[in-house]
Amino acid sequence: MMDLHKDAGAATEILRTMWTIRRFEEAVDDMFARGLMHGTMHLSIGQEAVPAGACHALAEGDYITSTHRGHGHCIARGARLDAMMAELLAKETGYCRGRGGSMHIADVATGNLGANGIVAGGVPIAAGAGLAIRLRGQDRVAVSFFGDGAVNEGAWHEGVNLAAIWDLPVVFVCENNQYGMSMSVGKAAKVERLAERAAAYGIPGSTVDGNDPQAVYDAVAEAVHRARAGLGPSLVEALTYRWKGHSKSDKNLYRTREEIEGWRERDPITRFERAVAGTLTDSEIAGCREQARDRVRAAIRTAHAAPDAEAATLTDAVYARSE
Amino acid sequence: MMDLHKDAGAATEILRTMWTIRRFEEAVDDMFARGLMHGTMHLSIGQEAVPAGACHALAEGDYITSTHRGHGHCIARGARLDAMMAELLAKETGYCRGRGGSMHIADVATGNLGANGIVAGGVPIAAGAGLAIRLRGQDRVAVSFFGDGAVNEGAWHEGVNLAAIWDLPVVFVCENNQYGMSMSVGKAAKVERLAERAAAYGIPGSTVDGNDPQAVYDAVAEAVHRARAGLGPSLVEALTYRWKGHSKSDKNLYRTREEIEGWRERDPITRFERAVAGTLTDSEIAGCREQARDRVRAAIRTAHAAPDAEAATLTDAVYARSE
Amino acid sequence: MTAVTEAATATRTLTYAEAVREALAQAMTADERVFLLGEDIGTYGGAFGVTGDLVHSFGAERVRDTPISELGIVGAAVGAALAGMRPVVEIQFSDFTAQAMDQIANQAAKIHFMLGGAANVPLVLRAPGGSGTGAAAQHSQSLEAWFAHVPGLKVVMPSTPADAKALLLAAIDDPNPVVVLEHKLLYKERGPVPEAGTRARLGETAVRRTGEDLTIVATGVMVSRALEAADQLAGQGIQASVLDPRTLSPLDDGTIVNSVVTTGRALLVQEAPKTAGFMAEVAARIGESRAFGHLRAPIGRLCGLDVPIPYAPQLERAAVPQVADIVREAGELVRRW
Amino acid sequence: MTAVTEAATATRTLTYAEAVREALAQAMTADERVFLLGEDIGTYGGAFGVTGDLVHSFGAERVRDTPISELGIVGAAVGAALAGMRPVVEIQFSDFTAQAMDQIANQAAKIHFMLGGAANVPLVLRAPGGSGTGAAAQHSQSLEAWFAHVPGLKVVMPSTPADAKALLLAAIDDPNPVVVLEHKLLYKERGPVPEAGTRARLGETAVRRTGEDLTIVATGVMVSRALEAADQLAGQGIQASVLDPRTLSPLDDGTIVNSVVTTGRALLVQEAPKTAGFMAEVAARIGESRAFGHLRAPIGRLCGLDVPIPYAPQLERAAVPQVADIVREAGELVRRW
Ligand SMILES: Cc1ncc(C[n+]2csc(CCOP(=O)(O)OP(=O)(O)O)c2C)c(N)n1
Ligand SMILES: Cc1ncc(C[n+]2csc(CCOP(=O)(O)OP(=O)(O)O)c2C)c(N)n1
Ligand SMILES: [Mg+2]
Ligand SMILES: [Mg+2]
Repeated sequence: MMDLHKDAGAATEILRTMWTIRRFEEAVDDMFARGLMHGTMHLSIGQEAVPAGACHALAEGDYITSTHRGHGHCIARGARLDAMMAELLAKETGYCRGRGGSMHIADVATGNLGANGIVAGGVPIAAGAGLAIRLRGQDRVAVSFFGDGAVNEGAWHEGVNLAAIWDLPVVFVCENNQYGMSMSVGKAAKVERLAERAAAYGIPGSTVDGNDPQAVYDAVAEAVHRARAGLGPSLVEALTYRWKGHSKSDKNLYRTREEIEGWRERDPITRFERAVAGTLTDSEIAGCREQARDRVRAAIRTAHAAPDAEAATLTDAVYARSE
Repeated sequence: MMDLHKDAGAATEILRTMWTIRRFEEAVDDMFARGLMHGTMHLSIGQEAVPAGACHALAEGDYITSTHRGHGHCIARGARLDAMMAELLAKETGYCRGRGGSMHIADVATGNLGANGIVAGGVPIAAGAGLAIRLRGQDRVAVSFFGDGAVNEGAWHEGVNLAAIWDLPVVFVCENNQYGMSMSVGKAAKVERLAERAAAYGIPGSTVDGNDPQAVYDAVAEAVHRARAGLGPSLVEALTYRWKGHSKSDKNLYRTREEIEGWRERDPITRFERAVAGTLTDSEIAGCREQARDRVRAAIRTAHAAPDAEAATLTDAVYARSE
Repeated sequence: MTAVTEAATATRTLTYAEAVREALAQAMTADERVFLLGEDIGTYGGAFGVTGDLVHSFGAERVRDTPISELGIVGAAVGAALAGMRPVVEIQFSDFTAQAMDQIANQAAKIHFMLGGAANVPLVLRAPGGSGTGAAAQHSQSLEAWFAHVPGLKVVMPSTPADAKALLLAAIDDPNPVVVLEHKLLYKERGPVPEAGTRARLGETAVRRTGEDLTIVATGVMVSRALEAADQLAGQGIQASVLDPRTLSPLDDGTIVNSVVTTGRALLVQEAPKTAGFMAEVAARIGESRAFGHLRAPIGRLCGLDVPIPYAPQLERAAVPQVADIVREAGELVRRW
Repeated sequence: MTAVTEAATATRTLTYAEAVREALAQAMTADERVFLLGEDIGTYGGAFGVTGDLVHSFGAERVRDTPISELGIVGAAVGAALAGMRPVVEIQFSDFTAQAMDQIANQAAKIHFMLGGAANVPLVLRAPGGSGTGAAAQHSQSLEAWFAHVPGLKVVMPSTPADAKALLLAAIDDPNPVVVLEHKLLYKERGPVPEAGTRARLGETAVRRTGEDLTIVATGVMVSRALEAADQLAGQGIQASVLDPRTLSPLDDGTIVNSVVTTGRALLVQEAPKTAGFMAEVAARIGESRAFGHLRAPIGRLCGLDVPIPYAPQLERAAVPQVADIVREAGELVRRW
């Protein structure tokens, strides 16, 4: 396995990805608070190591399915920030032409089959993408991201089982951020580690530090390797934490300030910066941060300047037309 | 645990129950073949030890949820054979007034909350019955019967998880008869034993010989004991076999004659008769068999004589009326 | 007479969400079989704050947080109802009833019938529907037509705080499964709500306004839009009756038919997509009733477009009827015919 | 003209089930992206024998048996469709679409729109509906109205062997998710079916019979009952047109309206429960069309009763329209108005 901390290229990429996600989410938080964005936004601040580490293990052509908290996955797969921002700002140039918004953001070009407003909705879809890969004889994999809250849904159970019995090239990545909305993972399931559930499907399961991109990368890369080798799916549980409330309606009544503080001290970005100090110079590290800021700012500018989504064409894209 | 073979009363009851199920199902098979019954019938010939053993571990007031293959459960809980037969013959005196038929047969008086045409449909319902028991402070348990095919349904996963996290007094009894319709259990799930799935919910799981009423009884009695003691649910997997086709449309293309023969040699009734030979006399054993035959015959007579379900009152029972 | 008495006692105002909460509290106080089940309804207080602090008064056993598993939740409610309880389930967004549809339509709705009347399923399923919050296609649907098409279910759509309380109390009393579709945009609306636990009768269309030129039938958030439109229409010299069925199943079509017999014109307004929506049923009932001979104009339907609800605010508004649309359609109907 | 040509080429007869199987085989032969997914569709040949021996010709990878997990199956089909395949799912009984409703209505139907057109979900979901086999309430429903109410889905109900083939081939070609509701009672019905892979156009109402006294619109198994009724009515001197929409969404209402303009009377016949059923939509469309001024009688609906389907054969028959019911209702409609 590659040591991300020792490889300057990899370290830069991971760090830049994490900073981009962080800055993107902060900007969204700000714009939403100022009433510039509509709807609801689920932010992944504090969880950046999971998409950054996991997507580093993927190649072009690989698929992902994402969640309601999906900006990070989208960015880590290489989506265009301006098209993302435009989507959140309900612009015609957004990835979904303003029809989808945050919960349906997708960049098909980078294999992102879509965020999903339905908890666990992407899990059977990922199994199906894996099935298509197999039927088409491709060398791809499909990674399904989902939260700890998703593992109690029937869709999760059925999707994982299908991938398991058919040995499909799928990697199930659980972003265990400790809560499904207000319900702690310990109340929602009676197992120590969610990865234990893998055994019920006869597939490997592992639990890793989700605030360490290296740990996430190692586990996902191994799972991807297995998947490409035809050995079937795996479940990777990444332990992390959501710093912000679940969404705007969250009053944080179900957790303590101390708990949040404790996790903030384990900031995945700060930790990674410390760990790569021997590989990247201070100014290279600062460069990642600045590039992220600049890219996000540029994306906001571009998006703001774009035309609003047009009501006149509202009924156009309900049905696809035959080629 | 009670030794059913050594206790004349228990042995008689078990044997009589198994013979009653066998004779009932044979009669249904025959009447269906002769066009006297309508719809479709799922017979449990060969599986009699599971309901007989499991229900022996229950007390008055306990609940069960049953399946499309539910005649055996209904009988083992003590339902009236004439009301069952009347239901299958679409009579006004049937348990469901001819509205439900085989797949919805239920005897609420003996705690049977219903057969179910939906695979795994009864699993969350049993969890809910367990929740009611807990909220009402009762000393009851709810047993959910389901097949091996049911364990891959989302409903199963969600129902078992709810019972597990709330430590509800529920016992999940999987009648693993090796196939869900034509799909072998080994193709539908990638675990050696379905009971291994219990670990995913943090509850005990065990696999027993489902053709041995003693083994089923022991496992279910222990699970019932745990449940009544407030220690939560358990999963019991009983290995057995369906002698007949899944339903009338079954051409048995997915299994071999040898396999069926092999299981017929392990007939749960013959084995139990042999095992209780020291406790019951030959004529006592024959008595069980004859009583079963006579009761089934009487039930058929009574049912045949009853009035047909009445179309005039068809819309009556769509909605319950307030007391 | 009844209207006057109610108004007199109802000096106090509550929001729609508070009215729902008060109904839940009163039902739980009066009957210990009543309990609540749903995602984040405890400490969090519900995704829309409806259950609020009920967990403090009634405890976590009776205001029960669940894992994210809608099918399991409704199934557990069915089982609890069969075993003597009166569960009230909250599904966070009515869109997620899709997850639970088997337990709703194949189990809860049918068990009483399938068992020949031997068992009841007294279960209430509350769920917020509707668009207008920018939550996009999977969090904004109006699915009442699905439920109204299932024999064995009752379907309620309260449009005012008073009804939110009175209809919910009636739903909890009812021995059948009742789906109560609340509306997100109404939760913060304020109105007079009697403190007493007055029940509404399920199956009674409310006449919200009387006018002789046309009958507007509207449900959910469309009721207040229809009333606002009716005020504007009055300014144009057009007098509209506004009727709110409140219960879609059973539907009190008699009151609707009576009104159309008088006005000769009907405009049916719903938020849900037009095709196979509930207002098609209302149109069909009017058309096959004695109102047929009194129709001066084709029955008009003003509905959501046949599109998933989009995210962009301007598109979202364009997807469902607004006050101006109602004024326009009603005006045309009256002027043209 | 077209009708004549078709009849000429279609000397060969097949059962409805065989016609479906032939469509599947031809589609799989022509396009290797097409594959089948469902419970017991392989060796078993399908619960109703529809897939038959296809697994022998196309192998277990492309005629894929699944565990009992409808939501997962449809979800996997959605994912496979997004990743370039053309899955055809069989759900054993259409009642079990309730299990899969999230993937059908919230995912498959909406993804193209939610992604602003960036992806398609070319998926076909086949499922047998309808009563008449004694399978009772959870195995006998007619749920077309649910699907027709979901923008983004297309909904097809073939009523003849030829249509079963031609519409299924069109559904497989279509870049959108298409729900094809077959009927259990039709599977063994025989009729001429062209050997060539002729497609029907989705959204074209078939005129099965022409008469000037009234227009009967019927779907599924009700089409043949309506035709039988029309023959009997002819004996009474009443000439009925019989129209079969074939595709409910998109609905070719133009052909229906044209017919009603001519006849002035419409009887709409469906097996599903009346309330909020699809024929309410047809009634509403006729009522709001130019046919309004031509209506000589109220639009009649003859539907299933608002009950779950019962087990007892005599009750089951009483729950849904029979030929005699159609004859009676049509006769009354013509004689009274
Ligand atoms: C089927 C479904 N049920 C409920 C919801 C409402 N909801 C949205 S996110 C969420 C919590 C999800 O928790 P988790 O899977 O852990 O993801 P996280 O939000 O923590 O990233 C809930 C309950 C939903 N969107 N879909
Ligand atoms: C939700 C659902 N899917 C599919 C079916 C069709 N079906 C009825 S029984 C059955 C097999 C069930 O297998 P198992 O659970 O092992 O029970 P068994 O028949 O072996 O007793 C199937 C697929 C159904 N009734 N319900
Ligand atoms: Mg979480
Ligand atoms: Mg089985």
